[in-house]
Amino acid sequence: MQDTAVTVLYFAWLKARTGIAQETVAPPPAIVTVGALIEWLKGRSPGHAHALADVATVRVAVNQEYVRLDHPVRPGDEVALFPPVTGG
Amino acid sequence: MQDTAVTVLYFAWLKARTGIAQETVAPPPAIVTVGALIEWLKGRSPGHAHALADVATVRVAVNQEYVRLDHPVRPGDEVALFPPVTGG
Amino acid sequence: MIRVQAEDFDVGAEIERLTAGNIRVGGVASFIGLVRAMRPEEGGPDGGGGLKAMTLEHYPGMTERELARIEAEARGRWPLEDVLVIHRYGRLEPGERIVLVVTLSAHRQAAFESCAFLMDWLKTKAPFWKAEETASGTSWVDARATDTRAAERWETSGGNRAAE
Amino acid sequence: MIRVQAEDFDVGAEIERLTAGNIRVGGVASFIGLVRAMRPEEGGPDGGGGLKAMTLEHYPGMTERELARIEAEARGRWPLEDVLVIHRYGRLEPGERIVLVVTLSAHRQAAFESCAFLMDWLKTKAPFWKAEETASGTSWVDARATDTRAAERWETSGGNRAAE
Repeated sequence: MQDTAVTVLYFAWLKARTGIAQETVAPPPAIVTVGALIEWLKGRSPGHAHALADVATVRVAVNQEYVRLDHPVRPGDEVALFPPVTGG
Repeated sequence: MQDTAVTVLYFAWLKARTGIAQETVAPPPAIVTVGALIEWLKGRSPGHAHALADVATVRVAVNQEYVRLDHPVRPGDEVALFPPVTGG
Repeated sequence: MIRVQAEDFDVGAEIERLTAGNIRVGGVASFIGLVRAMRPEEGGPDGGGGLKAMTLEHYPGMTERELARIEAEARGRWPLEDVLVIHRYGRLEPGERIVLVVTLSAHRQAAFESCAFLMDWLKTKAPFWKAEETASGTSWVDARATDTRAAERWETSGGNRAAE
Repeated sequence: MIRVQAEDFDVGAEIERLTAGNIRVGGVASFIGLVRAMRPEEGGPDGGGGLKAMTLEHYPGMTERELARIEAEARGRWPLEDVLVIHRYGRLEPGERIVLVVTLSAHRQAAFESCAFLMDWLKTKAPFWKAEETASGTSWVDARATDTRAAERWETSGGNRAAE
Protein backbone atom coordinates (compact mmCIF):
# COMPACT_ATOMS: atom_id res chain seq x y z
CA MET A 1 0.00 0.00 0.00
CA GLN A 2 2.88 2.38 0.70
CA ASP A 3 3.82 2.43 -2.98
CA THR A 4 0.47 4.02 -3.94
CA ALA A 5 0.49 6.58 -1.11
CA VAL A 6 -0.34 10.20 -1.91
CA THR A 7 0.00 13.01 0.61
CA VAL A 8 -2.96 15.39 0.62
CA LEU A 9 -2.77 18.85 2.22
CA TYR A 10 -5.80 21.02 3.01
CA PHE A 11 -5.69 24.76 3.62
CA ALA A 12 -8.04 27.49 4.84
CA TRP A 13 -11.69 26.44 4.80
CA LEU A 14 -10.84 23.09 3.24
CA LYS A 15 -8.80 22.34 6.34
CA ALA A 16 -11.60 23.61 8.56
CA ARG A 17 -14.28 21.52 6.82
CA THR A 18 -12.29 18.28 6.57
CA GLY A 19 -10.82 18.82 10.02
CA ILE A 20 -7.53 17.68 8.50
CA ALA A 21 -4.36 19.60 7.62
CA GLN A 22 -2.54 16.66 6.05
CA GLU A 23 -3.27 13.00 5.41
CA THR A 24 -1.63 10.17 3.54
CA VAL A 25 -4.07 8.23 1.39
CA ALA A 26 -3.82 5.22 -0.89
CA PRO A 27 -6.32 5.64 -3.71
CA PRO A 28 -7.10 2.66 -5.92
CA PRO A 29 -5.03 2.31 -9.11
CA ALA A 30 -7.91 3.65 -11.24
CA ILE A 31 -7.43 7.10 -9.67
CA VAL A 32 -4.90 8.68 -12.02
CA THR A 33 -5.94 12.36 -12.17
CA VAL A 34 -6.42 15.16 -9.67
CA GLY A 35 -10.12 15.33 -10.57
CA ALA A 36 -10.61 11.63 -9.89
CA LEU A 37 -8.68 11.88 -6.64
CA ILE A 38 -10.96 14.70 -5.42
CA GLU A 39 -14.07 12.66 -6.26
CA TRP A 40 -12.60 9.72 -4.38
CA LEU A 41 -11.63 11.87 -1.36
CA LYS A 42 -15.28 13.01 -1.01
CA GLY A 43 -16.14 9.48 0.16
CA ARG A 44 -13.74 9.58 3.09
CA SER A 45 -16.00 11.53 5.47
CA PRO A 46 -18.94 13.94 5.53
CA GLY A 47 -16.35 16.66 6.19
CA HIS A 48 -14.51 15.75 3.00
CA ALA A 49 -17.80 15.67 1.08
CA HIS A 50 -18.68 19.15 2.40
CA ALA A 51 -15.23 20.62 1.72
CA LEU A 52 -15.05 19.28 -1.82
CA ALA A 53 -18.72 19.69 -2.78
CA ASP A 54 -18.06 22.52 -5.23
CA VAL A 55 -14.88 21.67 -7.07
CA ALA A 56 -15.02 25.01 -8.93
CA THR A 57 -14.00 26.74 -5.70
CA VAL A 58 -11.04 24.43 -5.10
CA ARG A 59 -7.52 25.13 -6.36
CA VAL A 60 -5.01 22.31 -6.69
CA ALA A 61 -1.24 22.13 -6.55
CA VAL A 62 0.72 18.94 -7.18
CA ASN A 63 4.23 18.98 -5.77
CA GLN A 64 3.78 22.72 -5.11
CA GLU A 65 2.86 23.65 -8.68
CA TYR A 66 -0.62 24.79 -9.70
CA VAL A 67 -2.35 22.19 -11.88
CA ARG A 68 -5.72 21.57 -13.46
CA LEU A 69 -8.11 18.73 -12.71
CA ASP A 70 -6.84 16.58 -15.56
CA HIS A 71 -3.30 16.62 -14.18
CA PRO A 72 -1.95 13.15 -13.35
CA VAL A 73 -1.51 11.97 -9.76
CA ARG A 74 1.28 9.52 -9.07
CA PRO A 75 2.37 7.66 -5.96
CA GLY A 76 4.53 9.87 -3.78
CA ASP A 77 2.91 13.09 -4.97
CA GLU A 78 2.05 15.94 -2.62
CA VAL A 79 -1.42 17.14 -3.56
CA ALA A 80 -2.62 20.40 -1.99
CA LEU A 81 -6.25 21.49 -2.04
CA PHE A 82 -7.16 25.07 -1.17
CA PRO A 83 -9.47 27.97 -1.95
CA PRO A 84 -8.52 30.86 -4.25
CA VAL A 85 -5.71 32.76 -2.55
CA THR A 86 -6.31 35.96 -0.55
CA GLY A 87 -2.90 37.17 0.60
CA GLY A 88 -1.18 40.48 0.10
CA MET B 1 7.41 105.04 -13.25
CA GLN B 2 6.95 102.95 -10.10
CA ASP B 3 3.26 102.47 -10.90
CA THR B 4 4.07 100.55 -14.09
CA ALA B 5 6.76 98.38 -12.51
CA VAL B 6 6.76 94.64 -13.20
CA THR B 7 9.06 92.19 -11.44
CA VAL B 8 10.63 89.66 -13.79
CA LEU B 9 12.25 86.45 -12.51
CA TYR B 10 14.52 84.20 -14.59
CA PHE B 11 15.31 80.57 -13.78
CA ALA B 12 17.70 77.86 -14.99
CA TRP B 13 19.27 78.66 -18.36
CA LEU B 14 17.22 81.84 -18.72
CA LYS B 15 18.94 83.10 -15.60
CA ALA B 16 22.33 81.94 -16.93
CA ARG B 17 21.82 83.64 -20.31
CA THR B 18 20.43 86.93 -19.04
CA GLY B 19 22.84 86.90 -16.11
CA ILE B 20 19.89 88.08 -14.02
CA ALA B 21 17.82 86.28 -11.38
CA GLN B 22 15.35 89.09 -10.81
CA GLU B 23 14.82 92.58 -12.18
CA THR B 24 12.17 95.26 -11.91
CA VAL B 25 11.24 96.76 -15.25
CA ALA B 26 8.87 99.50 -16.39
CA PRO B 27 7.55 98.56 -19.82
CA PRO B 28 5.72 101.22 -21.84
CA PRO B 29 1.91 101.30 -21.51
CA ALA B 30 1.47 99.51 -24.85
CA ILE B 31 2.91 96.31 -23.32
CA VAL B 32 -0.21 94.62 -21.99
CA THR B 33 0.44 90.90 -22.55
CA VAL B 34 3.11 88.41 -21.52
CA GLY B 35 4.03 87.89 -25.18
CA ALA B 36 4.56 91.61 -25.74
CA LEU B 37 6.57 91.88 -22.53
CA ILE B 38 8.91 89.10 -23.69
CA GLU B 39 9.45 90.82 -27.04
CA TRP B 40 10.19 94.05 -25.21
CA LEU B 41 12.58 92.34 -22.77
CA LYS B 42 14.68 91.04 -25.70
CA GLY B 43 15.83 94.61 -26.34
CA ARG B 44 17.31 95.04 -22.89
CA SER B 45 20.61 93.27 -23.60
CA PRO B 46 22.22 90.68 -25.89
CA GLY B 47 21.82 88.22 -23.00
CA HIS B 48 18.07 88.87 -22.90
CA ALA B 49 17.88 88.48 -26.68
CA HIS B 50 19.73 85.15 -26.47
CA ALA B 51 17.69 83.83 -23.56
CA LEU B 52 14.35 84.74 -25.15
CA ALA B 53 15.23 83.98 -28.78
CA ASP B 54 12.99 80.90 -28.98
CA VAL B 55 9.83 81.70 -27.09
CA ALA B 56 8.51 78.16 -27.67
CA THR B 57 11.04 76.91 -25.10
CA VAL B 58 10.03 79.47 -22.48
CA ARG B 59 7.36 78.86 -19.88
CA VAL B 60 5.68 81.77 -18.12
CA ALA B 61 4.04 82.22 -14.74
CA VAL B 62 2.32 85.42 -13.68
CA ASN B 63 1.96 85.78 -9.94
CA GLN B 64 3.06 82.13 -9.59
CA GLU B 65 0.40 80.70 -11.91
CA TYR B 66 1.19 79.22 -15.31
CA VAL B 67 -0.16 81.42 -18.12
CA ARG B 68 -0.05 81.62 -21.89
CA LEU B 69 1.49 84.39 -23.99
CA ASP B 70 -1.80 86.24 -24.39
CA HIS B 71 -2.20 86.60 -20.63
CA PRO B 72 -2.39 90.23 -19.46
CA VAL B 73 0.49 91.83 -17.58
CA ARG B 74 -0.39 94.53 -15.06
CA PRO B 75 1.73 96.85 -12.92
CA GLY B 76 2.84 95.05 -9.78
CA ASP B 77 2.78 91.60 -11.37
CA GLU B 78 5.50 89.04 -10.75
CA VAL B 79 6.37 87.50 -14.12
CA ALA B 80 8.58 84.39 -14.09
CA LEU B 81 10.29 83.06 -17.22
CA PHE B 82 11.78 79.58 -17.21
CA PRO B 83 12.37 76.43 -19.28
CA PRO B 84 10.14 73.35 -19.14
CA VAL B 85 10.51 71.86 -15.67
CA THR B 86 12.79 68.89 -14.93
CA GLY B 87 12.33 68.07 -11.25
CA GLY B 88 11.36 64.84 -9.55
CA MET C 1 14.83 38.56 -2.75
CA ILE C 2 11.79 37.09 -1.05
CA ARG C 3 11.06 36.44 2.61
CA VAL C 4 8.11 34.72 4.27
CA GLN C 5 8.07 35.31 7.99
CA ALA C 6 5.92 35.76 11.08
CA GLU C 7 7.93 38.74 12.34
CA ASP C 8 7.36 42.37 11.46
CA PHE C 9 9.79 44.19 9.17
CA ASP C 10 11.43 47.63 9.23
CA VAL C 11 10.49 49.45 6.01
CA GLY C 12 13.08 52.20 6.34
CA ALA C 13 15.90 49.78 7.12
CA GLU C 14 14.97 47.51 4.21
CA ILE C 15 14.84 50.35 1.69
CA GLU C 16 18.09 51.78 3.03
CA ARG C 17 19.82 48.41 2.71
CA LEU C 18 18.59 47.97 -0.88
CA THR C 19 19.65 51.42 -2.08
CA ALA C 20 22.89 51.88 -0.15
CA GLY C 21 25.84 52.12 -2.48
CA ASN C 22 23.89 51.43 -5.70
CA ILE C 23 24.19 54.63 -7.72
CA ARG C 24 22.52 53.05 -10.75
CA VAL C 25 19.15 53.38 -8.97
CA GLY C 26 17.07 56.37 -10.00
CA GLY C 27 13.74 55.26 -8.54
CA VAL C 28 12.53 53.12 -5.67
CA ALA C 29 8.86 52.15 -5.60
CA SER C 30 7.43 50.44 -2.58
CA PHE C 31 4.13 49.16 -1.32
CA ILE C 32 3.16 48.23 2.21
CA GLY C 33 -0.04 46.30 2.84
CA LEU C 34 -1.59 46.75 6.28
CA VAL C 35 -4.43 45.15 8.20
CA ARG C 36 -7.12 47.79 8.10
CA ALA C 37 -10.24 48.14 10.19
CA MET C 38 -13.54 47.31 8.55
CA ARG C 39 -15.73 50.15 7.42
CA PRO C 40 -19.34 50.23 8.62
CA GLU C 41 -20.62 48.85 5.29
CA GLU C 42 -18.20 45.96 5.67
CA GLY C 43 -19.52 45.14 9.13
CA GLY C 44 -17.18 47.58 10.88
CA PRO C 45 -17.67 49.41 14.18
CA ASP C 46 -20.87 51.24 13.32
CA GLY C 47 -22.39 48.22 11.63
CA GLY C 48 -21.64 45.80 14.46
CA GLY C 49 -18.70 43.45 14.21
CA GLY C 50 -15.40 45.19 13.63
CA LEU C 51 -12.19 43.41 12.79
CA LYS C 52 -10.26 42.17 15.82
CA ALA C 53 -7.53 40.42 13.87
CA MET C 54 -6.58 38.78 10.62
CA THR C 55 -4.89 35.40 10.53
CA LEU C 56 -2.78 34.61 7.50
CA GLU C 57 -2.26 30.96 6.71
CA HIS C 58 0.13 29.89 3.97
CA TYR C 59 1.60 26.82 2.30
CA PRO C 60 5.22 26.64 3.44
CA GLY C 61 7.48 25.67 0.59
CA MET C 62 5.05 26.47 -2.18
CA THR C 63 4.75 30.09 -0.97
CA GLU C 64 8.48 30.65 -1.35
CA ARG C 65 8.49 28.95 -4.75
CA GLU C 66 5.62 31.06 -6.05
CA LEU C 67 7.08 34.31 -4.75
CA ALA C 68 10.47 33.48 -6.28
CA ARG C 69 8.72 32.75 -9.56
CA ILE C 70 6.83 36.07 -9.42
CA GLU C 71 10.07 37.92 -8.66
CA ALA C 72 11.78 36.25 -11.62
CA GLU C 73 8.86 37.24 -13.85
CA ALA C 74 9.16 40.89 -12.78
CA ARG C 75 12.92 40.88 -13.38
CA GLY C 76 12.29 39.47 -16.83
CA ARG C 77 9.75 42.15 -17.70
CA TRP C 78 11.49 45.25 -16.34
CA PRO C 79 15.14 46.30 -16.00
CA LEU C 80 15.35 46.14 -12.20
CA GLU C 81 18.34 46.79 -10.00
CA ASP C 82 16.77 44.90 -7.10
CA VAL C 83 13.52 43.47 -5.78
CA LEU C 84 12.34 42.70 -2.27
CA VAL C 85 9.14 40.95 -1.27
CA ILE C 86 8.39 40.26 2.40
CA HIS C 87 5.11 38.59 3.31
CA ARG C 88 4.08 37.81 6.87
CA TYR C 89 1.87 35.02 8.17
CA GLY C 90 0.14 34.42 11.49
CA ARG C 91 -2.23 36.56 13.53
CA LEU C 92 -2.08 40.31 12.81
CA GLU C 93 -4.16 43.09 14.32
CA PRO C 94 -5.45 46.25 12.60
CA GLY C 95 -2.58 48.59 11.81
CA GLU C 96 -0.02 45.79 11.51
CA ARG C 97 2.03 45.35 8.34
CA ILE C 98 1.29 42.30 6.17
CA VAL C 99 3.42 42.71 3.07
CA LEU C 100 6.22 44.82 1.67
CA VAL C 101 7.23 45.03 -1.98
CA VAL C 102 10.17 47.21 -3.05
CA THR C 103 11.49 47.58 -6.59
CA LEU C 104 14.53 49.56 -7.71
CA SER C 105 15.34 50.66 -11.21
CA ALA C 106 17.17 53.35 -13.15
CA HIS C 107 13.77 54.70 -14.23
CA ARG C 108 10.62 55.43 -12.31
CA GLN C 109 8.12 53.76 -14.64
CA ALA C 110 9.92 50.42 -14.37
CA ALA C 111 9.97 50.72 -10.58
CA PHE C 112 6.29 51.72 -10.34
CA GLU C 113 4.98 49.16 -12.80
CA SER C 114 6.96 46.23 -11.46
CA CYS C 115 5.88 47.06 -7.90
CA ALA C 116 2.19 47.10 -8.91
CA PHE C 117 2.71 43.93 -10.94
CA LEU C 118 4.31 42.10 -8.00
CA MET C 119 1.41 43.03 -5.71
CA ASP C 120 -1.19 41.99 -8.29
CA TRP C 121 0.42 38.63 -8.98
CA LEU C 122 1.18 38.00 -5.34
CA LYS C 123 -2.49 38.58 -4.49
CA THR C 124 -3.67 36.04 -7.05
CA LYS C 125 -0.86 33.45 -7.12
CA ALA C 126 0.91 33.25 -3.76
CA PRO C 127 -0.73 30.63 -1.52
CA PHE C 128 -1.86 32.77 1.40
CA TRP C 129 -5.33 32.80 2.92
CA LYS C 130 -6.81 35.35 5.27
CA ALA C 131 -9.27 34.60 8.03
CA GLU C 132 -11.03 37.56 9.65
CA GLU C 133 -11.73 37.50 13.34
CA THR C 134 -14.67 39.65 14.48
CA ALA C 135 -16.94 39.70 17.50
CA SER C 136 -19.25 37.34 15.61
CA GLY C 137 -16.53 34.76 14.94
CA THR C 138 -13.88 33.88 12.40
CA SER C 139 -14.49 33.61 8.69
CA TRP C 140 -12.32 33.06 5.63
CA VAL C 141 -11.99 36.00 3.28
CA ASP C 142 -13.32 35.39 -0.22
CA ALA C 143 -11.10 36.07 -3.22
CA ARG C 144 -12.03 39.34 -4.94
CA ALA C 145 -12.86 39.63 -8.61
CA THR C 146 -11.11 43.01 -8.68
CA ASP C 147 -7.86 41.31 -7.68
CA THR C 148 -8.23 38.81 -10.51
CA ARG C 149 -8.90 41.61 -12.99
CA ALA C 150 -5.94 43.60 -11.66
CA ALA C 151 -3.67 40.59 -12.25
CA GLU C 152 -5.11 39.91 -15.69
CA ARG C 153 -4.06 43.30 -17.05
CA TRP C 154 -0.45 42.08 -16.91
CA GLU C 155 -1.28 38.99 -18.96
CA THR C 156 -2.61 40.92 -21.93
CA SER C 157 -0.51 44.05 -22.13
CA GLY C 158 2.95 42.76 -21.35
CA GLY C 159 3.02 45.96 -19.36
CA ASN C 160 6.55 46.99 -20.21
CA ARG C 161 6.05 50.66 -20.90
CA ALA C 162 9.49 51.31 -19.40
CA ALA C 163 11.13 50.01 -22.57
CA GLU C 164 9.95 53.11 -24.47
CA MET D 1 1.29 67.55 3.07
CA ILE D 2 4.09 69.00 0.98
CA ARG D 3 7.62 70.03 1.92
CA VAL D 4 10.32 71.73 -0.15
CA GLN D 5 13.67 71.59 1.57
CA ALA D 6 17.43 71.38 1.11
CA GLU D 7 17.83 68.72 3.83
CA ASP D 8 17.60 64.99 3.34
CA PHE D 9 14.60 63.07 4.69
CA ASP D 10 14.14 59.79 6.56
CA VAL D 11 11.88 57.54 4.51
CA GLY D 12 11.17 55.04 7.28
CA ALA D 13 10.36 57.74 9.82
CA GLU D 14 8.07 59.58 7.40
CA ILE D 15 6.10 56.44 6.51
CA GLU D 16 5.89 55.41 10.15
CA ARG D 17 4.55 58.83 11.12
CA LEU D 18 1.92 58.76 8.37
CA THR D 19 0.63 55.28 9.18
CA ALA D 20 0.88 55.29 12.96
CA GLY D 21 -2.54 54.98 14.53
CA ASN D 22 -4.52 55.15 11.28
CA ILE D 23 -6.21 51.76 11.02
CA ARG D 24 -8.23 52.84 7.98
CA VAL D 25 -5.09 52.48 5.85
CA GLY D 26 -4.81 49.24 3.89
CA GLY D 27 -2.07 50.27 1.48
CA VAL D 28 0.87 52.65 1.46
CA ALA D 29 2.56 53.34 -1.86
CA SER D 30 5.76 55.29 -1.97
CA PHE D 31 8.31 56.46 -4.46
CA ILE D 32 11.81 57.74 -3.84
CA GLY D 33 13.70 59.49 -6.62
CA LEU D 34 17.49 59.38 -6.38
CA VAL D 35 20.37 60.99 -8.21
CA ARG D 36 21.73 58.15 -10.31
CA ALA D 37 25.05 57.83 -12.09
CA MET D 38 25.03 58.22 -15.85
CA ARG D 39 25.27 55.11 -17.95
CA PRO D 40 28.02 54.94 -20.61
CA GLU D 41 25.56 55.80 -23.41
CA GLU D 42 24.54 58.86 -21.41
CA GLY D 43 28.15 60.02 -21.13
CA GLY D 44 28.79 58.00 -17.97
CA PRO D 45 32.09 56.55 -16.69
CA ASP D 46 32.92 54.42 -19.73
CA GLY D 47 31.92 57.12 -22.18
CA GLY D 48 33.91 59.90 -20.49
CA GLY D 49 32.20 62.43 -18.29
CA GLY D 50 30.24 60.86 -15.46
CA LEU D 51 27.87 62.74 -13.21
CA LYS D 52 29.55 64.47 -10.31
CA ALA D 53 26.44 66.16 -8.95
CA MET D 54 23.01 67.44 -9.79
CA THR D 55 21.89 70.90 -8.71
CA LEU D 56 18.18 71.47 -8.31
CA GLU D 57 16.95 75.03 -8.64
CA HIS D 58 13.34 75.91 -7.89
CA TYR D 59 10.94 78.83 -7.71
CA PRO D 60 10.26 79.40 -4.01
CA GLY D 61 6.63 80.17 -3.43
CA MET D 62 5.36 78.86 -6.73
CA THR D 63 6.86 75.43 -6.03
CA GLU D 64 4.87 75.08 -2.84
CA ARG D 65 1.71 76.33 -4.57
CA GLU D 66 2.05 73.90 -7.45
CA LEU D 67 2.79 70.95 -5.18
CA ALA D 68 -0.19 71.82 -2.98
CA ARG D 69 -2.36 72.01 -6.09
CA ILE D 70 -1.10 68.63 -7.31
CA GLU D 71 -1.77 67.11 -3.89
CA ALA D 72 -5.31 68.53 -3.92
CA GLU D 73 -5.86 67.08 -7.39
CA ALA D 74 -4.77 63.61 -6.20
CA ARG D 75 -7.04 63.82 -3.16
CA GLY D 76 -9.91 64.75 -5.45
CA ARG D 77 -9.31 61.81 -7.76
CA TRP D 78 -8.67 59.03 -5.24
CA PRO D 79 -9.95 58.31 -1.72
CA LEU D 80 -6.72 58.95 0.15
CA GLU D 81 -6.11 58.81 3.87
CA ASP D 82 -2.96 60.90 3.56
CA VAL D 83 -0.41 62.24 1.12
CA LEU D 84 3.19 63.34 1.59
CA VAL D 85 5.43 64.97 -1.00
CA ILE D 86 8.96 66.03 -0.08
CA HIS D 87 11.15 67.57 -2.77
CA ARG D 88 14.71 68.70 -2.17
CA TYR D 89 16.66 71.46 -3.86
CA GLY D 90 20.35 72.34 -3.95
CA ARG D 91 23.40 70.29 -4.88
CA LEU D 92 22.99 66.53 -4.64
CA GLU D 93 25.49 63.80 -5.47
CA PRO D 94 24.81 60.38 -7.00
CA GLY D 95 22.97 58.14 -4.54
CA GLU D 96 21.32 61.08 -2.76
CA ARG D 97 17.54 61.27 -2.41
CA ILE D 98 15.72 63.97 -4.43
CA VAL D 99 12.04 63.35 -3.89
CA LEU D 100 9.66 61.28 -1.78
CA VAL D 101 5.98 60.70 -2.52
CA VAL D 102 3.85 58.62 -0.15
CA THR D 103 0.13 57.93 -0.54
CA LEU D 104 -2.11 56.07 1.88
CA SER D 105 -5.51 54.60 1.13
CA ALA D 106 -7.86 51.84 2.20
CA HIS D 107 -7.15 50.12 -1.11
CA ARG D 108 -3.93 49.42 -2.94
CA GLN D 109 -4.97 50.60 -6.41
CA ALA D 110 -5.81 54.06 -5.11
CA ALA D 111 -2.46 54.23 -3.32
CA PHE D 112 -0.48 53.00 -6.34
CA GLU D 113 -2.22 55.14 -8.91
CA SER D 114 -2.17 58.35 -6.91
CA CYS D 115 1.53 57.89 -6.16
CA ALA D 116 2.35 57.46 -9.86
CA PHE D 117 0.08 60.38 -10.71
CA LEU D 118 1.79 62.66 -8.19
CA MET D 119 5.22 61.82 -9.60
CA ASP D 120 4.07 62.34 -13.19
CA TRP D 121 2.47 65.70 -12.48
CA LEU D 122 5.28 66.82 -10.23
CA LYS D 123 7.78 66.09 -13.02
CA THR D 124 5.85 68.21 -15.52
CA LYS D 125 4.29 70.96 -13.37
CA ALA D 126 6.41 71.69 -10.30
CA PRO D 127 8.95 74.46 -11.05
CA PHE D 128 12.22 72.61 -10.48
CA TRP D 129 15.17 72.54 -12.86
CA LYS D 130 18.11 70.20 -12.81
CA ALA D 131 21.65 71.09 -13.83
CA GLU D 132 24.11 68.23 -14.29
CA GLU D 133 27.70 68.71 -13.28
CA THR D 134 30.21 66.51 -15.08
CA ALA D 135 33.95 66.68 -15.75
CA SER D 136 33.14 68.62 -18.91
CA GLY D 137 31.09 71.28 -17.13
CA THR D 138 27.57 72.03 -16.00
CA SER D 139 24.55 71.80 -18.26
CA TRP D 140 20.81 72.13 -17.78
CA VAL D 141 18.80 68.94 -18.21
CA ASP D 142 16.27 69.02 -21.04
CA ALA D 143 12.65 68.13 -20.34
CA ARG D 144 11.83 64.61 -21.54
CA ALA D 145 9.00 63.81 -23.92
CA THR D 146 8.40 60.58 -22.00
CA ASP D 147 7.63 62.62 -18.87
CA THR D 148 5.12 64.71 -20.78
CA ARG D 149 3.45 61.59 -22.16
CA ALA D 150 3.40 59.99 -18.71
CA ALA D 151 1.62 63.04 -17.33
CA GLU D 152 -0.82 63.20 -20.25
CA ARG D 153 -2.26 59.76 -19.51
CA TRP D 154 -3.88 61.24 -16.40
CA GLU D 155 -5.53 64.00 -18.45
CA THR D 156 -7.39 61.64 -20.74
CA SER D 157 -8.31 58.66 -18.59
CA GLY D 158 -9.28 60.27 -15.34
CA GLY D 159 -7.34 57.32 -14.02
CA ASN D 160 -9.64 56.44 -11.17
CA ARG D 161 -9.72 52.70 -11.50
CA ALA D 162 -9.96 52.48 -7.72
CA ALA D 163 -13.63 53.45 -7.90
CA GLU D 164 -14.50 50.10 -9.52
